[in-house]
Amino acid sequence: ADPIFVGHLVDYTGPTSDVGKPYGQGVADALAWINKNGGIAGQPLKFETVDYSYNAPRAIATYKKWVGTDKAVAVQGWGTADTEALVGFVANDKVPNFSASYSGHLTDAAGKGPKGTKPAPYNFFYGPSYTDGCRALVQWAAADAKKKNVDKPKFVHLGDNHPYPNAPKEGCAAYATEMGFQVMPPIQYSLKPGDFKAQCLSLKDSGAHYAFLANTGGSTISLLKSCDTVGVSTQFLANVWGMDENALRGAGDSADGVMFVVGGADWKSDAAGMKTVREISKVSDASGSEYRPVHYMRGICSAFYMRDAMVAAARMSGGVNGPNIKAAMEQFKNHVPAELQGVCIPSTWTAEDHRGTTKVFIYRANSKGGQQSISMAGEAEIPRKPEWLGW
Amino acid sequence: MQSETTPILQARDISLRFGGVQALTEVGFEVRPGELFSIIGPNGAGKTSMLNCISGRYSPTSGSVLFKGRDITRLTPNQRATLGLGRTFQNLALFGHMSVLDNIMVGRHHLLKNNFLTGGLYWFGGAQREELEHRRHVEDIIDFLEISHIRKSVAGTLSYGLRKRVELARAIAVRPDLILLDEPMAGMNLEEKEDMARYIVDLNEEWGMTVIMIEHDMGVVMDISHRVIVLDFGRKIADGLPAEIMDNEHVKRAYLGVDDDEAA
Amino acid sequence: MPEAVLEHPEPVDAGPKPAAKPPILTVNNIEVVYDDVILVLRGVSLSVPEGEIVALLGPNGAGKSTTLKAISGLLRTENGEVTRGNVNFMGEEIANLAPEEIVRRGIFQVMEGRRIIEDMTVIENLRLGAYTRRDNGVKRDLDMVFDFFPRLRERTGLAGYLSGGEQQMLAISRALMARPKMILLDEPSMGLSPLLVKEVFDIIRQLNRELGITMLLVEQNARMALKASSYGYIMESGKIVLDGAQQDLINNEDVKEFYLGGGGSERKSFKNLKSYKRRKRWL
Amino acid sequence: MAGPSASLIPCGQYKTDYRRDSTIFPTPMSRGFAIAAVLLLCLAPLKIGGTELLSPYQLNMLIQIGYYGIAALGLNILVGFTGQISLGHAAFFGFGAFASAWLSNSLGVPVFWAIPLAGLLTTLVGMLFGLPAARIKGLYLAIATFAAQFILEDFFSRADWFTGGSAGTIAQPFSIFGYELSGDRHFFYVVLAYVVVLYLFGANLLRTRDGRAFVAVRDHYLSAEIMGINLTRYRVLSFGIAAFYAGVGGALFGHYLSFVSAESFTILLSIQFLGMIIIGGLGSVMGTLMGTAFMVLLPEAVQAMSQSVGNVFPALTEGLAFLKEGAIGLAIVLFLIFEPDGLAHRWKMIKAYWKLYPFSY
Amino acid sequence: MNTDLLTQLLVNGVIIGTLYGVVAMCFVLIYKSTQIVNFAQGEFLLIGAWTCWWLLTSMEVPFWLGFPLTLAFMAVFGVLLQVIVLRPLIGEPIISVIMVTVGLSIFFQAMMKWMFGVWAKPFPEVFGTKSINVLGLNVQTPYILSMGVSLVIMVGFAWFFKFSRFGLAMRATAFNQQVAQSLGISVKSVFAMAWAISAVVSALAGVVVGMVNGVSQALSFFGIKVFPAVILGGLDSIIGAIVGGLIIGVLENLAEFVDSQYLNWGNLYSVAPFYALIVILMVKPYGLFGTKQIERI
Ligand SMILES: Nc1ncnc2c1ncn2[C@@H]1O[C@H](COP(=O)(O)OP(=O)(O)OP(=O)(O)O)[C@@H](O)[C@H]1O
Ligand SMILES: Nc1ncnc2c1ncn2[C@@H]1O[C@H](COP(=O)(O)OP(=O)(O)OP(=O)(O)O)[C@@H](O)[C@H]1O
Ligand SMILES: CC(C)C[C@H](N)C(=O)O
Ligand SMILES: [Mg+2]
Ligand SMILES: [Mg+2]
Repeated sequence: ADPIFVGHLVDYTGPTSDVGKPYGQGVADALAWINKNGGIAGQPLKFETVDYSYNAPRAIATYKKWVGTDKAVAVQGWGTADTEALVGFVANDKVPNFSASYSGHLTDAAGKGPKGTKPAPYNFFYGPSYTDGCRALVQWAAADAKKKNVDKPKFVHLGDNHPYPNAPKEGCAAYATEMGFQVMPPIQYSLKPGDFKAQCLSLKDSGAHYAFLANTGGSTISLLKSCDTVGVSTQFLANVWGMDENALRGAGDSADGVMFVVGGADWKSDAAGMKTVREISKVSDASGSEYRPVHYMRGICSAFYMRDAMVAAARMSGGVNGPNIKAAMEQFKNHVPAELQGVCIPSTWTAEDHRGTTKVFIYRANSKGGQQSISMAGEAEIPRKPEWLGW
Repeated sequence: MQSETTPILQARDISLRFGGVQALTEVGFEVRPGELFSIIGPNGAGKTSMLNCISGRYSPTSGSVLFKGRDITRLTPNQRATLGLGRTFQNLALFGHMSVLDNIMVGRHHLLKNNFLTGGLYWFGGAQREELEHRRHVEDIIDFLEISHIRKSVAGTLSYGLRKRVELARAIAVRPDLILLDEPMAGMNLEEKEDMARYIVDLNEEWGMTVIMIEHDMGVVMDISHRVIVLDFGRKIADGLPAEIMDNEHVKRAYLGVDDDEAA
Repeated sequence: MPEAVLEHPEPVDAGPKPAAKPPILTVNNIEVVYDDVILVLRGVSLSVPEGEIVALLGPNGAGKSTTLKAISGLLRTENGEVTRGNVNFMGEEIANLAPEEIVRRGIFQVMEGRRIIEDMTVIENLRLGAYTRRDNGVKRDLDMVFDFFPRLRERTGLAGYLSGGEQQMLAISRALMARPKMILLDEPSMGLSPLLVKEVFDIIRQLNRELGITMLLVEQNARMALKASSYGYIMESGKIVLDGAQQDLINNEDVKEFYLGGGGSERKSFKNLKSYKRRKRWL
Repeated sequence: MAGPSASLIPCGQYKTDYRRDSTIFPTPMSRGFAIAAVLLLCLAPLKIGGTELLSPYQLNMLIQIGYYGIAALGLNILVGFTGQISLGHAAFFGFGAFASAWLSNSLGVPVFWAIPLAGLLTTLVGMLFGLPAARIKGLYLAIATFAAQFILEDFFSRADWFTGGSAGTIAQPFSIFGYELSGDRHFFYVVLAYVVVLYLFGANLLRTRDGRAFVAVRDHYLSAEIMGINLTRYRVLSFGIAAFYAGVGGALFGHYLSFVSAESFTILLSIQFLGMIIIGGLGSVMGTLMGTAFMVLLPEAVQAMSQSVGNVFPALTEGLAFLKEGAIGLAIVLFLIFEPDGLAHRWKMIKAYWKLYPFSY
Repeated sequence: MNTDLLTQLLVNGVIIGTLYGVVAMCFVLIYKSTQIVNFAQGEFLLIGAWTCWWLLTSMEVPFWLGFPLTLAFMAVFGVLLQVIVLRPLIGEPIISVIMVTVGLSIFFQAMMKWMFGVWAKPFPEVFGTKSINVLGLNVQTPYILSMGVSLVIMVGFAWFFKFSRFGLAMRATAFNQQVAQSLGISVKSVFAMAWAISAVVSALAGVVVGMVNGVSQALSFFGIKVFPAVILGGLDSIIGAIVGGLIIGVLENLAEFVDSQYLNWGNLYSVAPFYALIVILMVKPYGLFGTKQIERI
């Protein structure tokens, strides 16, 4: 049978390559594994992995080529900037884009959200949206503040001026205000690692109790180190791409106590589906000894939801094509790919609401004198408020 | 050459300082139209500085320069060129990567009307016609200076003597009424000096240009100039006919050396 | 170059001449090519006896400076190359040595156009002249140089602001600071006032006499150059076309006509050259 | 004593009038060659008997060479001809892209007009940033343009009304008389037309008064001024012209990609532009196009090569992306070590060699 | 006005500024002697820091040995780089050479990423006390040390260029290579020396920053910061490089102050130096200390 073409965008060398590498590897390994295990109802997947260095225009150019030349039926995407830029294109071309951008804007499938986001009918992602992740951390912070008897705690958003860090900025700030926080003016720090002592001094001066780090791990390391140097005592909260095992290692003790969002199982988990994950991991690591950071698992989930939708689409008239994949996705209710029980959070998509899951795991980074670990600190279920759709 | 017309150039009490160096001190002189006027003087006397004040490279600390009766002390060098002032340089200042032809065409700059728009549209805005027309003038100059064989050579690869000649050609192309020549014969052998002298005389007599020349070769200066001034330590120490200058004791001491004129 | 009329069909034999004293430098039939294609020297040979001044004359573009640069090794920075022949200095082949090696061996070139370092002071320029020296006579030599050129002592600013003549003096002084065995002088009188030309030539002779420095002198001022030197070469279009001892050259009719001015009799005036064109060449 | 350039005109080719002597193309042959090349390119997007002459991929490369080549020619006029190094060319390229998108999105200007208008707007910005050239020279100026790059990049990411902020903006497809030319096959002709017109314009400009003034300013600005050239005017003008070319190139880029965002216009692209003209040959019009082709095709070639390397040494796949990046850097270094005067120079040497063959010495 | 924050930011500016100054000096050194604008200056820091990191962690060499080894390696590296890559370019147009350093910068960045990964790695603890308090700001010991070292290097450089024979030779080479050669200066060794010194001192700075912030790709951004610094100071002035570095460091932090207290733009910090750069150049076209180019005809 003809192979089904899937475009796979990754950032292995650009500013988000720190987290792009494990996630992209997860997707690639999963797709390879799927092919080895029967493909899509007998049809193999053909996928091309393109490293676009987090340069949105390059992603667009690549996308155009996939659609024009390779007749791609779906795309496994990466960044917020490119995914949001592609929203109109994928809707026109009817090519579902399974992005690694969990920007809330992408969840408003029909454009009915109250914030006037443009409709994103062909955008899907697996995992809690950035805003929901941030909301979960705000919930945790509220409880923490109560415990510490802080009245009217101060909350601040830190991130680059870039679609990805900007995505949860307003929604989460609104929620924080609602939760009784005093929201300080956001502080900007580059997605590229650097020296951020000046920003840390501003942060320190602002007296913020809780700071949400919206960048990725690499720059977060720099920030944590810089803030440690100037003696900032703020409690840091990190977005889903902002902290992981690698970042923890890089930041050392300055990362101790950082709370962060996780959207699936971690490598140490003993969930049933981890057996499959470990097999998938062997695709690129025959020895099976490599440790996979949290993003790897989400990459696998993303690929598997797409596979399940394709399998369902194969049974529809027209076979595996964009509209059928979309339709199949929108029929999933609390769905978990069969092989990945306990790894992926059960997810639901509807024609209007592409918030797959609103459940958020909150982890804590621990680092004391060379002993490092991450541990689950709780989970939150963010309500699916209609007024939060697309926000 | 003793006509009573107004001087084409008047330098009035020009003084020039650079930090601690007083390069010129109240130097004044007049050049009449049609004259071949020489400035001589020891090295460092301020001759080049004087030319720089006239052509606008330096602005004098005090004093003024009048060209055709008009005060040009405040004008920029490029404005002076359009008034009809051309010059050559002591240390070669050609456009090294351009062809000889283009170098000379640059001299026509202020006479040409085409600009980047009409130039870019070449065939449509009259630029072509204009370029070709001026090319004809330039070819006349090339013929006159006998450099037609190197027309297309890149200026920077020419030998010293030829470069000097191209520089002269470029200055002529400006179509100046007054041309300033800074040591046009330095670094040339006798034969080339003779050629150069011939060009300068022709320029003066046949093309009707007024010439101010700085030159160290006394033979040339004495033979071809109408009038000579001598600068020493930034001051004018003599002004007169060549023969008078040669006999001036002060000049002999400061400039020529006490012996004969063998050095020439 | 002006078109040439062949009048001397036989090129003058330009092989190295046995000289009175043993040659310190011999150049053997060298060929120089610029940019891999432009052939400039077409088999030049000459020799310079120790302790003497030898003049190298010729019209513009003949290849005089190129010859000097071929000896001092500075050709390569201009993308030129000695493609044939050899250069021998004090019994050693130096054609392929780096310029700094050649300076170390005692040949110092004073380049055409002065080439002093404009953004340094006079003293710094002079100290650089002594760069290859390791002895501690530099201070003393500074004084010596200032005795030769007293006016340099007073110029304490940047060399770039010196007048042309002052720069030329500085360039020669800088060569002296290296205490070379041989100096290659490229047009030292260019742009100098008559008084200074005399001065410079006096100094050249004095340096030769008192310090015993051998000189190869390229000049346009043939009269002065021949007066100062014991032997001369005349070069045209990349070839040596005539050579001989000082007196022979001074008395040679062609040399008189083309280089010294006036075929034996009177000096003609520059004024009356109008239609007078000579186009005679050795070739 | 014929200089090297004189020898490039083949023997037996005597100019009979000045007009013939001052054409862009030194021989009728080279002119015919150029015309043939353009005609051939016109065929490129066609399908003959159902098979494409060029794959979409190859066509895409050509289009890239086109719009980058236009911008690069502008830079060459600024750097190669006027001698002012600019490290901010990408910002002007970007400005053109944003301006054209903005004109068509917000003001409803048809794309056909938006492109040249964007070029003009960019000219203004270019002259504004070129103003320091009146006072600053050489590397100081180069680094002032470096500052312009960062200042404009910052502007792009915060001027929401104009650029869509850090998220970028959509650009309309090209259309003429209501007929949309959006696919690569159509757009190719748009780019080709711009390349031909702007390259001819550039070549003409450079052989006339203002072009000579540029080179004069570069080679010896002091004497240029004394020859009657207004230095400030030409320094700023050349920034303006460079910006115009960049603006048009950028506008074409934007409408081709249909999306514009600040990330495309970083200092890296500025440097790549410089690479194009240096590799092509400073001060060479045709060299610019060759250099652009080199810089566009290099990453593709490296990509293809690294893929095969990856197949042979699977252990290397891990670092393949970095190897690729490194190879691009290395290729630039090696190229310049072995061919420091650029492709145009090499091309000349090859031509000279064949003309003089077998007397190539 | 929040004077407390202001003081702290200013102290931070001075500290980071001296580092900029040191790197700028290395840049000026190469520029002064070879007329090459080195776009790979930032990568020198990167390579130096990674080498030291590798020696200390993977090879488990003690610091007192690993550090000098790093410097020695960098000296060799600088010389090799010059000999292999830049020497063939002697006499080529300066802009081609600049482009080569850009190529080198791309190449080294990629290689470093390949060899050491994209993640920042913490530097092993070297000093017992981590930081001391200056005007309410915790300052890391290596930074304090770096200020001391910087000062020594600065004085040394100034002396070197003004008085030493080799320093003069470097300046002569910068003026004109042919002239320098005619004076018996080995242009090759001058170049090699300049690159070696520059590489060593940059590596030193790289190690210092690495100790504080961890070693990562981020170090190469010093290579960008160096431009405003050297231009402010004047491309060919060692003193200027230091002053320029300090000004940029302080300016960035001042900008952060104004931004966080009043404007809330978010990134004035990173663009302010560039605005300042243009303004200063308009007033002083050769920077604060740069030598004016001699314009005589
Ligand atoms: N731009 C300048 N800055 C400082 N000093 C200068 C400048 N231009 C000239 N001078 C000084 O002014 C004096 C006169 O110099 P000028 O070049 O006019 O001499 P000159 O008469 O042309 O000498 P020469 O015959 O050697 O060319 C010299 O002492 C020179 O050092
Ligand atoms: N770097 C170079 N590249 C190409 N050609 C050169 C170069 N230098 C000199 N030439 C050519 O070599 C020939 C000889 O030049 P050279 O400078 O040796 O002459 P010269 O005898 O010193 O003349 P002058 O008296 O004018 O100084 C000239 O035709 C010149 O054009
Ligand atoms: C920041 C990155 C980790 C990529 C992420 N998916 C985004 O939204 O851009
Ligand atoms: Mg003078
Ligand atoms: Mg010469």
